[in-house]
Amino acid sequence: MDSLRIENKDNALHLVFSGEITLEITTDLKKAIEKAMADETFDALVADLAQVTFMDSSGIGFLVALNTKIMGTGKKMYLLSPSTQVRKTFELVQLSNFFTILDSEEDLLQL
Amino acid sequence: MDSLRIENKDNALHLVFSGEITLEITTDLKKAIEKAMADETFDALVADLAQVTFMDSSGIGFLVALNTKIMGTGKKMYLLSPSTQVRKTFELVQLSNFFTILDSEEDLLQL
Amino acid sequence: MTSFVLHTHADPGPSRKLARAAMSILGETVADKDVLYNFDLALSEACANVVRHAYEGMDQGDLEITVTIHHPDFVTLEVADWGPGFPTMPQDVKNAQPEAEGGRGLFIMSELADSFSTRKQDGKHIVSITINIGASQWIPYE
Amino acid sequence: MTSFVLHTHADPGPSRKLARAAMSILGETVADKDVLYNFDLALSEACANVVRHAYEGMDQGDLEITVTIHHPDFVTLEVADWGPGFPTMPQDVKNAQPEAEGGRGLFIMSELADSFSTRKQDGKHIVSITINIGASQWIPYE
Ligand SMILES: Nc1ncnc2c1ncn2[C@@H]1O[C@H](COP(=O)(O)OP(=O)(O)O)[C@@H](O)[C@H]1O
Ligand SMILES: Nc1ncnc2c1ncn2[C@@H]1O[C@H](COP(=O)(O)OP(=O)(O)O)[C@@H](O)[C@H]1O
Repeated sequence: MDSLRIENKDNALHLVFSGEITLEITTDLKKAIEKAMADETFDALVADLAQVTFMDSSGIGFLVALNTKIMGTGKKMYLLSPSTQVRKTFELVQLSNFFTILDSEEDLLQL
Repeated sequence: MDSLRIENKDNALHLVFSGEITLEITTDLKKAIEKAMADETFDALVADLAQVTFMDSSGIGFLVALNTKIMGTGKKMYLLSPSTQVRKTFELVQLSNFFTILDSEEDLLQL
Repeated sequence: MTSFVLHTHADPGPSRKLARAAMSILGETVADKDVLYNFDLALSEACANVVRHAYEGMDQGDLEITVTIHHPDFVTLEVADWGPGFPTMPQDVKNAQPEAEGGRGLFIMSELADSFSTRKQDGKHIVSITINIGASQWIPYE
Repeated sequence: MTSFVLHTHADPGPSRKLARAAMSILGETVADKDVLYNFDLALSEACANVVRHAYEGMDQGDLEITVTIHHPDFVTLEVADWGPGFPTMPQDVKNAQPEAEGGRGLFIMSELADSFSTRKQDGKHIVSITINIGASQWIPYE
Protein backbone atom coordinates (compact mmCIF):
# COMPACT_ATOMS: atom_id res chain seq x y z
CA MET A 1 0.00 0.00 0.00
CA ASP A 2 1.40 3.41 -0.97
CA SER A 3 0.09 5.10 2.13
CA LEU A 4 1.59 2.72 4.72
CA ARG A 5 5.09 1.33 5.23
CA ILE A 6 5.64 -1.09 8.10
CA GLU A 7 9.04 -1.63 9.74
CA ASN A 8 10.10 -3.52 12.84
CA LYS A 9 12.97 -1.62 14.55
CA ASP A 10 14.31 -2.75 17.94
CA ASN A 11 11.06 -4.48 18.84
CA ALA A 12 8.96 -1.44 17.96
CA LEU A 13 6.54 -1.93 15.08
CA HIS A 14 6.65 1.30 13.07
CA LEU A 15 3.63 2.19 10.95
CA VAL A 16 4.75 4.98 8.65
CA PHE A 17 1.63 6.61 7.18
CA SER A 18 1.55 9.08 4.35
CA GLY A 19 -1.10 11.03 2.44
CA GLU A 20 -4.70 11.05 3.62
CA ILE A 21 -6.21 8.96 6.40
CA THR A 22 -9.92 8.93 5.55
CA LEU A 23 -12.85 6.54 5.17
CA GLU A 24 -11.61 5.18 1.83
CA ILE A 25 -8.38 3.84 3.20
CA THR A 26 -8.99 2.79 6.82
CA THR A 27 -10.32 -0.69 5.98
CA ASP A 28 -7.21 -1.48 3.92
CA LEU A 29 -4.96 0.00 6.61
CA LYS A 30 -6.61 -2.14 9.30
CA LYS A 31 -6.07 -5.32 7.29
CA ALA A 32 -2.41 -4.60 6.61
CA ILE A 33 -1.75 -3.73 10.25
CA GLU A 34 -3.55 -6.78 11.62
CA LYS A 35 -1.43 -8.98 9.40
CA ALA A 36 1.80 -7.31 10.57
CA MET A 37 0.72 -7.58 14.22
CA ALA A 38 0.15 -11.32 13.79
CA ASP A 39 3.47 -11.90 11.97
CA GLU A 40 5.84 -9.75 14.02
CA THR A 41 7.13 -9.77 17.60
CA PHE A 42 7.17 -6.32 19.19
CA ASP A 43 6.74 -4.48 22.48
CA ALA A 44 5.48 -1.16 21.20
CA LEU A 45 3.59 0.22 18.24
CA VAL A 46 4.71 3.54 16.75
CA ALA A 47 2.33 5.32 14.38
CA ASP A 48 4.52 7.75 12.44
CA LEU A 49 2.16 10.56 11.33
CA ALA A 50 4.70 13.08 10.04
CA GLN A 51 3.75 12.64 6.40
CA VAL A 52 -0.02 12.60 6.83
CA THR A 53 -1.50 15.50 4.82
CA PHE A 54 -5.14 15.07 5.84
CA MET A 55 -7.01 13.21 8.55
CA ASP A 56 -10.73 13.27 9.33
CA SER A 57 -12.87 11.63 12.01
CA SER A 58 -12.58 8.23 10.29
CA GLY A 59 -8.83 8.52 10.77
CA ILE A 60 -9.33 9.43 14.42
CA GLY A 61 -11.67 6.48 14.90
CA PHE A 62 -9.12 4.22 13.26
CA LEU A 63 -6.31 5.37 15.61
CA VAL A 64 -8.56 5.12 18.68
CA ALA A 65 -9.53 1.55 17.75
CA LEU A 66 -5.89 0.61 17.16
CA ASN A 67 -4.94 2.09 20.53
CA THR A 68 -7.68 0.10 22.30
CA LYS A 69 -6.50 -3.09 20.64
CA ILE A 70 -2.83 -2.55 21.54
CA MET A 71 -3.65 -1.66 25.16
CA GLY A 72 -5.68 -4.88 25.31
CA THR A 73 -2.51 -6.87 24.55
CA GLY A 74 -0.58 -5.04 27.30
CA LYS A 75 1.61 -3.22 24.76
CA LYS A 76 2.15 0.49 24.27
CA MET A 77 1.17 2.72 21.35
CA TYR A 78 2.88 6.01 20.47
CA LEU A 79 2.18 8.65 17.86
CA LEU A 80 5.38 9.95 16.27
CA SER A 81 5.67 13.60 15.15
CA PRO A 82 2.14 14.15 13.83
CA SER A 83 1.90 16.76 11.07
CA THR A 84 0.16 20.07 11.78
CA GLN A 85 -2.90 18.76 9.91
CA VAL A 86 -3.12 15.72 12.20
CA ARG A 87 -2.58 17.85 15.31
CA LYS A 88 -5.36 20.13 14.16
CA THR A 89 -7.86 17.26 13.92
CA PHE A 90 -6.80 15.94 17.36
CA GLU A 91 -7.28 19.40 18.86
CA LEU A 92 -10.73 19.79 17.31
CA VAL A 93 -11.94 16.63 19.04
CA GLN A 94 -9.92 17.30 22.22
CA LEU A 95 -7.79 14.17 21.92
CA SER A 96 -4.38 15.86 21.97
CA ASN A 97 -3.69 14.46 25.43
CA PHE A 98 -5.35 11.09 24.94
CA PHE A 99 -2.47 9.63 22.94
CA THR A 100 1.21 9.61 23.87
CA ILE A 101 2.84 11.85 21.30
CA LEU A 102 6.58 11.72 20.62
CA ASP A 103 8.26 14.58 18.82
CA SER A 104 11.15 12.54 17.38
CA GLU A 105 12.58 9.05 17.15
CA GLU A 106 15.13 10.00 19.84
CA ASP A 107 12.29 10.41 22.32
CA LEU A 108 11.39 6.80 21.59
CA LEU A 109 14.86 5.52 22.46
CA GLN A 110 14.74 7.33 25.79
CA LEU A 111 11.55 5.64 26.95
CA MET B 1 -0.55 41.88 -15.97
CA ASP B 2 0.96 38.60 -14.76
CA SER B 3 0.33 36.83 -18.04
CA LEU B 4 2.01 39.36 -20.36
CA ARG B 5 5.43 41.03 -20.28
CA ILE B 6 6.20 43.53 -23.04
CA GLU B 7 9.77 44.37 -24.11
CA ASN B 8 11.15 46.38 -27.01
CA LYS B 9 14.40 44.72 -28.22
CA ASP B 10 16.17 46.00 -31.38
CA ASN B 11 12.95 47.46 -32.77
CA ALA B 12 11.01 44.26 -32.24
CA LEU B 13 8.14 44.53 -29.78
CA HIS B 14 8.20 41.27 -27.77
CA LEU B 15 4.98 40.12 -26.18
CA VAL B 16 5.94 37.41 -23.72
CA PHE B 17 2.78 35.53 -22.78
CA SER B 18 2.46 33.02 -19.97
CA GLY B 19 -0.28 30.85 -18.51
CA GLU B 20 -3.64 30.55 -20.26
CA ILE B 21 -4.86 32.54 -23.26
CA THR B 22 -8.64 32.24 -23.01
CA LEU B 23 -11.78 34.38 -23.11
CA GLU B 24 -11.22 35.80 -19.63
CA ILE B 25 -7.94 37.41 -20.45
CA THR B 26 -8.04 38.45 -24.13
CA THR B 27 -9.78 41.79 -23.51
CA ASP B 28 -7.13 42.81 -20.98
CA LEU B 29 -4.36 41.55 -23.26
CA LYS B 30 -5.72 43.59 -26.18
CA LYS B 31 -5.80 46.78 -24.11
CA ALA B 32 -2.23 46.35 -22.85
CA ILE B 33 -0.93 45.58 -26.33
CA GLU B 34 -2.74 48.49 -27.97
CA LYS B 35 -1.21 50.84 -25.44
CA ALA B 36 2.29 49.44 -26.08
CA MET B 37 1.79 49.66 -29.85
CA ALA B 38 0.85 53.32 -29.53
CA ASP B 39 3.77 54.15 -27.19
CA GLU B 40 6.61 52.24 -28.84
CA THR B 41 8.45 52.40 -32.18
CA PHE B 42 9.03 48.98 -33.74
CA ASP B 43 9.30 47.16 -37.08
CA ALA B 44 8.11 43.73 -36.00
CA LEU B 45 5.92 42.18 -33.36
CA VAL B 46 7.07 38.94 -31.72
CA ALA B 47 4.51 36.93 -29.76
CA ASP B 48 6.55 34.67 -27.49
CA LEU B 49 4.30 31.67 -26.77
CA ALA B 50 6.81 29.35 -25.10
CA GLN B 51 5.24 29.68 -21.65
CA VAL B 52 1.62 29.41 -22.68
CA THR B 53 0.08 26.39 -20.93
CA PHE B 54 -3.37 26.52 -22.51
CA MET B 55 -4.94 28.27 -25.50
CA ASP B 56 -8.48 27.90 -26.86
CA SER B 57 -10.27 29.40 -29.87
CA SER B 58 -10.57 32.76 -28.12
CA GLY B 59 -6.77 32.81 -27.99
CA ILE B 60 -6.60 31.89 -31.68
CA GLY B 61 -9.07 34.66 -32.53
CA PHE B 62 -7.02 37.09 -30.52
CA LEU B 63 -3.79 36.20 -32.37
CA VAL B 64 -5.52 36.30 -35.76
CA ALA B 65 -6.94 39.77 -35.00
CA LEU B 66 -3.54 40.99 -33.84
CA ASN B 67 -1.93 39.65 -37.01
CA THR B 68 -4.50 41.43 -39.21
CA LYS B 69 -3.89 44.68 -37.36
CA ILE B 70 -0.08 44.44 -37.66
CA MET B 71 -0.26 43.54 -41.35
CA GLY B 72 -2.49 46.58 -41.84
CA THR B 73 0.34 48.81 -40.60
CA GLY B 74 2.82 47.17 -42.98
CA LYS B 75 4.72 45.50 -40.13
CA LYS B 76 5.48 41.85 -39.56
CA MET B 77 4.25 39.52 -36.83
CA TYR B 78 6.08 36.37 -35.68
CA LEU B 79 5.20 33.65 -33.21
CA LEU B 80 8.19 32.59 -31.14
CA SER B 81 8.62 28.98 -29.97
CA PRO B 82 4.98 28.12 -29.24
CA SER B 83 4.52 25.48 -26.55
CA THR B 84 3.20 22.05 -27.52
CA GLN B 85 -0.22 23.08 -26.17
CA VAL B 86 -0.33 26.11 -28.47
CA ARG B 87 0.89 24.05 -31.46
CA LYS B 88 -1.85 21.55 -30.76
CA THR B 89 -4.59 24.19 -30.93
CA PHE B 90 -3.11 25.62 -34.16
CA GLU B 91 -3.05 22.16 -35.70
CA LEU B 92 -6.65 21.47 -34.74
CA VAL B 93 -7.83 24.54 -36.64
CA GLN B 94 -5.29 24.07 -39.44
CA LEU B 95 -3.50 27.36 -38.83
CA SER B 96 0.00 25.95 -38.32
CA ASN B 97 1.11 27.46 -41.63
CA PHE B 98 -0.87 30.67 -41.41
CA PHE B 99 1.52 32.35 -38.97
CA THR B 100 5.28 32.68 -39.31
CA ILE B 101 6.64 30.56 -36.51
CA LEU B 102 10.21 31.00 -35.23
CA ASP B 103 11.80 28.25 -33.19
CA SER B 104 14.26 30.49 -31.33
CA GLU B 105 15.34 34.08 -30.87
CA GLU B 106 18.35 33.39 -33.09
CA ASP B 107 15.98 32.78 -36.02
CA LEU B 108 14.68 36.27 -35.42
CA LEU B 109 18.14 37.86 -35.75
CA GLN B 110 18.70 36.07 -39.05
CA LEU B 111 15.58 37.49 -40.69
CA MET C 1 -23.58 35.78 -4.39
CA THR C 2 -22.48 32.88 -6.58
CA SER C 3 -23.61 29.30 -6.16
CA PHE C 4 -22.11 26.07 -7.43
CA VAL C 5 -24.12 22.86 -7.23
CA LEU C 6 -22.29 19.52 -7.61
CA HIS C 7 -24.13 16.26 -7.76
CA THR C 8 -23.30 12.55 -7.99
CA HIS C 9 -24.18 9.09 -6.68
CA ALA C 10 -23.22 8.65 -3.02
CA ASP C 11 -20.64 5.91 -3.55
CA PRO C 12 -17.28 6.40 -1.79
CA GLY C 13 -15.13 7.00 -4.91
CA PRO C 14 -17.46 9.41 -6.74
CA SER C 15 -18.25 11.24 -3.48
CA ARG C 16 -14.60 11.87 -2.78
CA LYS C 17 -14.12 13.11 -6.38
CA LEU C 18 -17.09 15.42 -5.98
CA ALA C 19 -15.68 16.79 -2.72
CA ARG C 20 -12.32 17.42 -4.43
CA ALA C 21 -14.13 19.21 -7.27
CA ALA C 22 -15.82 21.43 -4.65
CA MET C 23 -12.38 22.04 -3.13
CA SER C 24 -11.10 23.09 -6.55
CA ILE C 25 -13.80 25.82 -6.62
CA LEU C 26 -12.97 26.86 -3.06
CA GLY C 27 -9.26 26.84 -3.90
CA GLU C 28 -9.90 29.47 -6.56
CA THR C 29 -11.99 31.51 -4.16
CA VAL C 30 -10.22 31.40 -0.81
CA ALA C 31 -6.49 32.10 -0.55
CA ASP C 32 -5.91 31.20 3.11
CA LYS C 33 -4.52 27.65 3.41
CA ASP C 34 -5.82 27.09 6.95
CA VAL C 35 -9.34 28.13 5.99
CA LEU C 36 -9.15 25.80 2.98
CA TYR C 37 -8.09 22.96 5.25
CA ASN C 38 -11.13 23.66 7.43
CA PHE C 39 -13.41 23.48 4.40
CA ASP C 40 -11.77 20.26 3.26
CA LEU C 41 -12.24 18.67 6.67
CA ALA C 42 -15.86 19.82 7.08
CA LEU C 43 -16.70 18.64 3.57
CA SER C 44 -14.98 15.31 4.10
CA GLU C 45 -17.04 14.72 7.27
CA ALA C 46 -20.33 15.73 5.67
CA CYS C 47 -19.77 13.58 2.58
CA ALA C 48 -18.60 10.58 4.61
CA ASN C 49 -21.84 10.82 6.60
CA VAL C 50 -23.96 10.73 3.48
CA VAL C 51 -21.97 7.78 2.11
CA ARG C 52 -22.19 5.81 5.37
CA HIS C 53 -25.44 6.84 7.03
CA ALA C 54 -27.91 8.55 4.73
CA TYR C 55 -29.03 5.42 2.88
CA GLU C 56 -28.40 2.75 5.54
CA GLY C 57 -30.38 -0.38 4.81
CA MET C 58 -31.58 0.82 1.38
CA ASP C 59 -30.21 1.42 -2.12
CA GLN C 60 -27.52 4.07 -2.11
CA GLY C 61 -28.92 7.38 -3.44
CA ASP C 62 -27.39 10.70 -4.45
CA LEU C 63 -25.14 13.30 -2.84
CA GLU C 64 -25.26 17.01 -3.60
CA ILE C 65 -22.76 19.66 -2.55
CA THR C 66 -23.69 23.34 -2.84
CA VAL C 67 -20.97 25.96 -2.42
CA THR C 68 -22.36 29.49 -2.07
CA ILE C 69 -19.93 32.36 -2.07
CA HIS C 70 -21.13 35.44 -0.23
CA HIS C 71 -18.18 37.66 -1.06
CA PRO C 72 -16.81 39.49 0.96
CA ASP C 73 -18.34 37.92 4.06
CA PHE C 74 -18.64 34.16 4.15
CA VAL C 75 -18.95 30.88 2.26
CA THR C 76 -21.71 28.35 2.92
CA LEU C 77 -21.22 24.65 2.22
CA GLU C 78 -24.35 22.54 2.04
CA VAL C 79 -24.29 18.78 1.74
CA ALA C 80 -27.59 17.13 0.92
CA ASP C 81 -28.94 13.61 0.63
CA TRP C 82 -32.35 12.14 -0.22
CA GLY C 83 -32.37 9.58 2.60
CA PRO C 84 -34.84 9.31 5.50
CA GLY C 85 -32.83 11.83 7.54
CA PHE C 86 -31.18 11.98 10.92
CA PRO C 87 -32.48 9.74 13.70
CA THR C 88 -33.23 12.94 15.66
CA MET C 89 -33.73 16.36 14.05
CA PRO C 90 -32.35 18.84 14.95
CA GLN C 91 -29.35 16.66 15.67
CA ASP C 92 -27.79 17.07 19.12
CA VAL C 93 -24.12 17.76 18.44
CA LYS C 94 -21.58 16.77 21.07
CA ASN C 95 -18.09 15.35 21.19
CA ALA C 96 -17.61 11.59 21.60
CA GLN C 97 -15.90 9.89 24.54
CA PRO C 98 -12.13 9.51 23.95
CA GLU C 99 -12.43 5.72 23.59
CA ALA C 100 -15.32 5.89 21.10
CA GLU C 101 -14.50 4.88 17.55
CA GLY C 102 -17.12 7.10 15.94
CA GLY C 103 -19.48 9.97 16.62
CA ARG C 104 -17.13 12.88 15.94
CA GLY C 105 -18.17 13.96 12.44
CA LEU C 106 -20.97 16.37 13.29
CA PHE C 107 -18.96 17.74 16.20
CA ILE C 108 -15.98 18.49 13.93
CA MET C 109 -18.24 20.24 11.42
CA SER C 110 -19.88 22.35 14.11
CA GLU C 111 -16.48 23.27 15.59
CA LEU C 112 -15.15 24.37 12.20
CA ALA C 113 -18.30 26.33 11.30
CA ASP C 114 -19.19 29.86 12.28
CA SER C 115 -22.76 28.72 11.81
CA PHE C 116 -23.90 25.10 11.60
CA SER C 117 -27.39 23.72 11.02
CA THR C 118 -29.30 20.79 9.59
CA ARG C 119 -32.64 21.08 7.83
CA LYS C 120 -35.12 19.26 5.60
CA GLN C 121 -36.11 20.97 2.34
CA ASP C 122 -37.55 19.78 -0.99
CA GLY C 123 -37.20 16.15 0.08
CA LYS C 124 -33.50 16.57 0.89
CA HIS C 125 -31.69 16.42 4.21
CA ILE C 126 -29.18 19.21 4.29
CA VAL C 127 -26.22 19.91 6.54
CA SER C 128 -25.26 23.57 6.27
CA ILE C 129 -21.84 24.89 7.29
CA THR C 130 -21.03 28.59 7.11
CA ILE C 131 -17.45 29.77 7.50
CA ASN C 132 -16.61 33.47 7.68
CA ILE C 133 -13.79 34.63 5.42
CA GLY C 134 -11.67 37.59 6.46
CA ALA C 135 -10.93 40.38 3.97
CA SER C 136 -7.33 39.20 3.47
CA GLN C 137 -8.30 35.54 3.10
CA TRP C 138 -10.07 35.85 -0.25
CA ILE C 139 -8.44 35.45 -3.61
CA PRO C 140 -8.82 38.91 -5.18
CA TYR C 141 -12.26 39.00 -6.76
CA GLU C 142 -12.66 39.30 -10.55
CA MET D 1 -21.41 4.31 -15.27
CA THR D 2 -20.92 7.26 -12.92
CA SER D 3 -22.28 10.75 -13.54
CA PHE D 4 -21.25 14.07 -12.06
CA VAL D 5 -23.46 17.11 -12.60
CA LEU D 6 -21.99 20.57 -11.96
CA HIS D 7 -24.10 23.68 -12.11
CA THR D 8 -23.62 27.45 -11.78
CA HIS D 9 -24.56 30.83 -13.24
CA ALA D 10 -23.09 31.38 -16.71
CA ASP D 11 -20.84 34.31 -15.80
CA PRO D 12 -17.23 34.10 -17.00
CA GLY D 13 -15.56 33.68 -13.58
CA PRO D 14 -17.94 31.06 -12.13
CA SER D 15 -18.06 29.18 -15.45
CA ARG D 16 -14.29 28.85 -15.56
CA LYS D 17 -14.28 27.66 -11.92
CA LEU D 18 -16.95 25.10 -12.77
CA ALA D 19 -14.94 23.88 -15.76
CA ARG D 20 -11.86 23.50 -13.53
CA ALA D 21 -13.94 21.56 -11.01
CA ALA D 22 -15.01 19.23 -13.85
CA MET D 23 -11.34 18.91 -14.81
CA SER D 24 -10.53 17.95 -11.22
CA ILE D 25 -12.96 15.02 -11.57
CA LEU D 26 -11.50 14.07 -14.95
CA GLY D 27 -7.99 14.38 -13.53
CA GLU D 28 -8.83 11.69 -11.00
CA THR D 29 -10.33 9.49 -13.68
CA VAL D 30 -8.08 9.77 -16.72
CA ALA D 31 -4.30 9.39 -16.39
CA ASP D 32 -3.22 10.35 -19.92
CA LYS D 33 -2.10 14.01 -20.00
CA ASP D 34 -2.89 14.49 -23.72
CA VAL D 35 -6.40 13.17 -23.31
CA LEU D 36 -6.87 15.48 -20.32
CA TYR D 37 -5.71 18.42 -22.42
CA ASN D 38 -8.30 17.50 -25.04
CA PHE D 39 -11.03 17.45 -22.41
CA ASP D 40 -9.87 20.78 -21.04
CA LEU D 41 -9.94 22.37 -24.50
CA ALA D 42 -13.34 20.93 -25.44
CA LEU D 43 -14.81 22.00 -22.12
CA SER D 44 -13.31 25.47 -22.40
CA GLU D 45 -14.89 25.93 -25.85
CA ALA D 46 -18.29 24.63 -24.79
CA CYS D 47 -18.40 26.79 -21.65
CA ALA D 48 -17.18 29.89 -23.49
CA ASN D 49 -20.02 29.39 -25.97
CA VAL D 50 -22.62 29.29 -23.22
CA VAL D 51 -21.13 32.37 -21.57
CA ARG D 52 -20.97 34.36 -24.84
CA HIS D 53 -23.83 33.06 -26.98
CA ALA D 54 -26.49 31.14 -25.07
CA TYR D 55 -28.14 34.14 -23.46
CA GLU D 56 -27.33 36.89 -25.98
CA GLY D 57 -29.67 39.84 -25.59
CA MET D 58 -31.25 38.51 -22.41
CA ASP D 59 -30.42 38.00 -18.74
CA GLN D 60 -27.56 35.57 -18.32
CA GLY D 61 -28.87 32.16 -17.20
CA ASP D 62 -27.24 28.98 -15.93
CA LEU D 63 -24.57 26.59 -17.15
CA GLU D 64 -24.49 22.86 -16.41
CA ILE D 65 -21.65 20.44 -17.03
CA THR D 66 -22.29 16.70 -16.87
CA VAL D 67 -19.36 14.30 -16.84
CA THR D 68 -20.36 10.69 -17.39
CA ILE D 69 -17.75 8.02 -17.00
CA HIS D 70 -18.38 4.86 -18.99
CA HIS D 71 -15.44 2.86 -17.71
CA PRO D 72 -13.62 1.18 -19.47
CA ASP D 73 -14.77 2.65 -22.78
CA PHE D 74 -15.35 6.39 -22.92
CA VAL D 75 -16.23 9.62 -21.13
CA THR D 76 -19.04 11.92 -22.23
CA LEU D 77 -18.97 15.63 -21.47
CA GLU D 78 -22.26 17.48 -21.80
CA VAL D 79 -22.55 21.24 -21.51
CA ALA D 80 -26.07 22.60 -21.23
CA ASP D 81 -27.73 25.99 -21.17
CA TRP D 82 -31.34 27.18 -20.87
CA GLY D 83 -31.13 29.74 -23.69
CA PRO D 84 -33.11 29.81 -26.95
CA GLY D 85 -30.62 27.49 -28.63
CA PHE D 86 -28.44 27.49 -31.70
CA PRO D 87 -29.48 29.61 -34.68
CA THR D 88 -29.67 26.36 -36.67
CA MET D 89 -30.11 22.90 -35.14
CA PRO D 90 -28.38 20.56 -35.80
CA GLN D 91 -25.51 22.97 -36.10
CA ASP D 92 -23.39 22.75 -39.25
CA VAL D 93 -19.83 22.39 -37.99
CA LYS D 94 -16.99 23.62 -40.18
CA ASN D 95 -13.66 25.32 -39.76
CA ALA D 96 -13.44 29.13 -40.10
CA GLN D 97 -11.42 30.99 -42.72
CA PRO D 98 -7.84 31.67 -41.53
CA GLU D 99 -8.50 35.42 -41.23
CA ALA D 100 -11.73 34.99 -39.25
CA GLU D 101 -11.57 36.03 -35.61
CA GLY D 102 -14.21 33.58 -34.44
CA GLY D 103 -16.18 30.55 -35.47
CA ARG D 104 -13.74 27.83 -34.41
CA GLY D 105 -15.26 26.63 -31.12
CA LEU D 106 -17.67 24.00 -32.41
CA PHE D 107 -15.10 22.83 -34.95
CA ILE D 108 -12.47 22.31 -32.24
CA MET D 109 -14.96 20.35 -30.11
CA SER D 110 -15.97 18.14 -33.03
CA GLU D 111 -12.32 17.50 -33.94
CA LEU D 112 -11.46 16.49 -30.39
CA ALA D 113 -14.52 14.29 -29.98
CA ASP D 114 -14.96 10.69 -31.08
CA SER D 115 -18.64 11.53 -31.18
CA PHE D 116 -20.10 15.05 -31.17
CA SER D 117 -23.73 16.13 -31.14
CA THR D 118 -26.08 18.88 -30.05
CA ARG D 119 -29.62 18.30 -28.82
CA LYS D 120 -32.54 19.88 -27.02
CA GLN D 121 -33.90 18.07 -23.95
CA ASP D 122 -35.94 19.12 -20.90
CA GLY D 123 -35.74 22.77 -21.91
CA LYS D 124 -31.94 22.66 -22.14
CA HIS D 125 -29.65 22.97 -25.13
CA ILE D 126 -26.92 20.41 -24.80
CA VAL D 127 -23.60 19.98 -26.55
CA SER D 128 -22.39 16.42 -26.12
CA ILE D 129 -18.76 15.38 -26.57
CA THR D 130 -17.69 11.76 -26.26
CA ILE D 131 -14.01 10.87 -26.07
CA ASN D 132 -12.85 7.25 -26.10
CA ILE D 133 -10.33 6.31 -23.43
CA GLY D 134 -7.84 3.55 -24.10
CA ALA D 135 -7.29 0.81 -21.52
CA SER D 136 -3.92 2.27 -20.44
CA GLN D 137 -5.23 5.84 -20.25
CA TRP D 138 -7.49 5.36 -17.22
CA ILE D 139 -6.44 5.87 -13.64
CA PRO D 140 -6.78 2.38 -12.13
CA TYR D 141 -10.40 2.00 -11.09
CA GLU D 142 -11.36 1.61 -7.42
N1 LIG E 1 -26.61 12.32 6.27
C1 LIG E 1 -27.10 11.62 7.32
N2 LIG E 1 -28.28 10.96 7.22
C2 LIG E 1 -28.78 10.25 8.27
N3 LIG E 1 -28.17 10.16 9.46
C3 LIG E 1 -27.00 10.78 9.63
C4 LIG E 1 -26.40 11.54 8.58
N4 LIG E 1 -25.24 12.06 9.06
C5 LIG E 1 -25.12 11.64 10.31
N5 LIG E 1 -26.17 10.87 10.69
C6 LIG E 1 -26.40 10.24 12.00
O1 LIG E 1 -25.73 11.01 12.99
C7 LIG E 1 -24.83 10.17 13.73
C8 LIG E 1 -23.60 10.97 14.16
O2 LIG E 1 -22.81 11.29 13.04
P1 LIG E 1 -21.29 11.72 13.23
O3 LIG E 1 -21.19 12.72 14.32
O4 LIG E 1 -20.77 12.15 11.92
O5 LIG E 1 -20.54 10.42 13.74
P2 LIG E 1 -20.37 8.99 13.04
O6 LIG E 1 -20.61 9.20 11.60
O7 LIG E 1 -18.97 8.62 13.34
O8 LIG E 1 -21.38 8.12 13.71
C9 LIG E 1 -24.53 9.01 12.81
O9 LIG E 1 -24.12 7.86 13.51
C10 LIG E 1 -25.87 8.82 12.10
O10 LIG E 1 -26.76 8.08 12.87
N1 LIG F 1 -24.64 27.52 -26.40
C1 LIG F 1 -25.02 28.18 -27.53
N2 LIG F 1 -26.27 28.72 -27.61
C2 LIG F 1 -26.66 29.39 -28.73
N3 LIG F 1 -25.87 29.56 -29.81
C3 LIG F 1 -24.63 29.04 -29.79
C4 LIG F 1 -24.14 28.32 -28.65
N4 LIG F 1 -22.89 27.92 -28.93
C5 LIG F 1 -22.61 28.36 -30.17
N5 LIG F 1 -23.63 29.04 -30.68
C6 LIG F 1 -23.71 29.64 -32.04
O1 LIG F 1 -22.83 28.95 -32.90
C7 LIG F 1 -21.91 29.84 -33.49
C8 LIG F 1 -20.57 29.18 -33.72
O2 LIG F 1 -19.94 28.90 -32.49
P1 LIG F 1 -18.37 28.61 -32.44
O3 LIG F 1 -18.03 27.65 -33.49
O4 LIG F 1 -18.03 28.23 -31.04
O5 LIG F 1 -17.65 29.98 -32.82
P2 LIG F 1 -17.71 31.40 -32.11
O6 LIG F 1 -18.17 31.18 -30.71
O7 LIG F 1 -16.31 31.90 -32.18
O8 LIG F 1 -18.67 32.21 -32.93
C9 LIG F 1 -21.85 31.03 -32.54
O9 LIG F 1 -21.43 32.22 -33.18
C10 LIG F 1 -23.28 31.10 -32.04
O10 LIG F 1 -24.11 31.79 -32.96
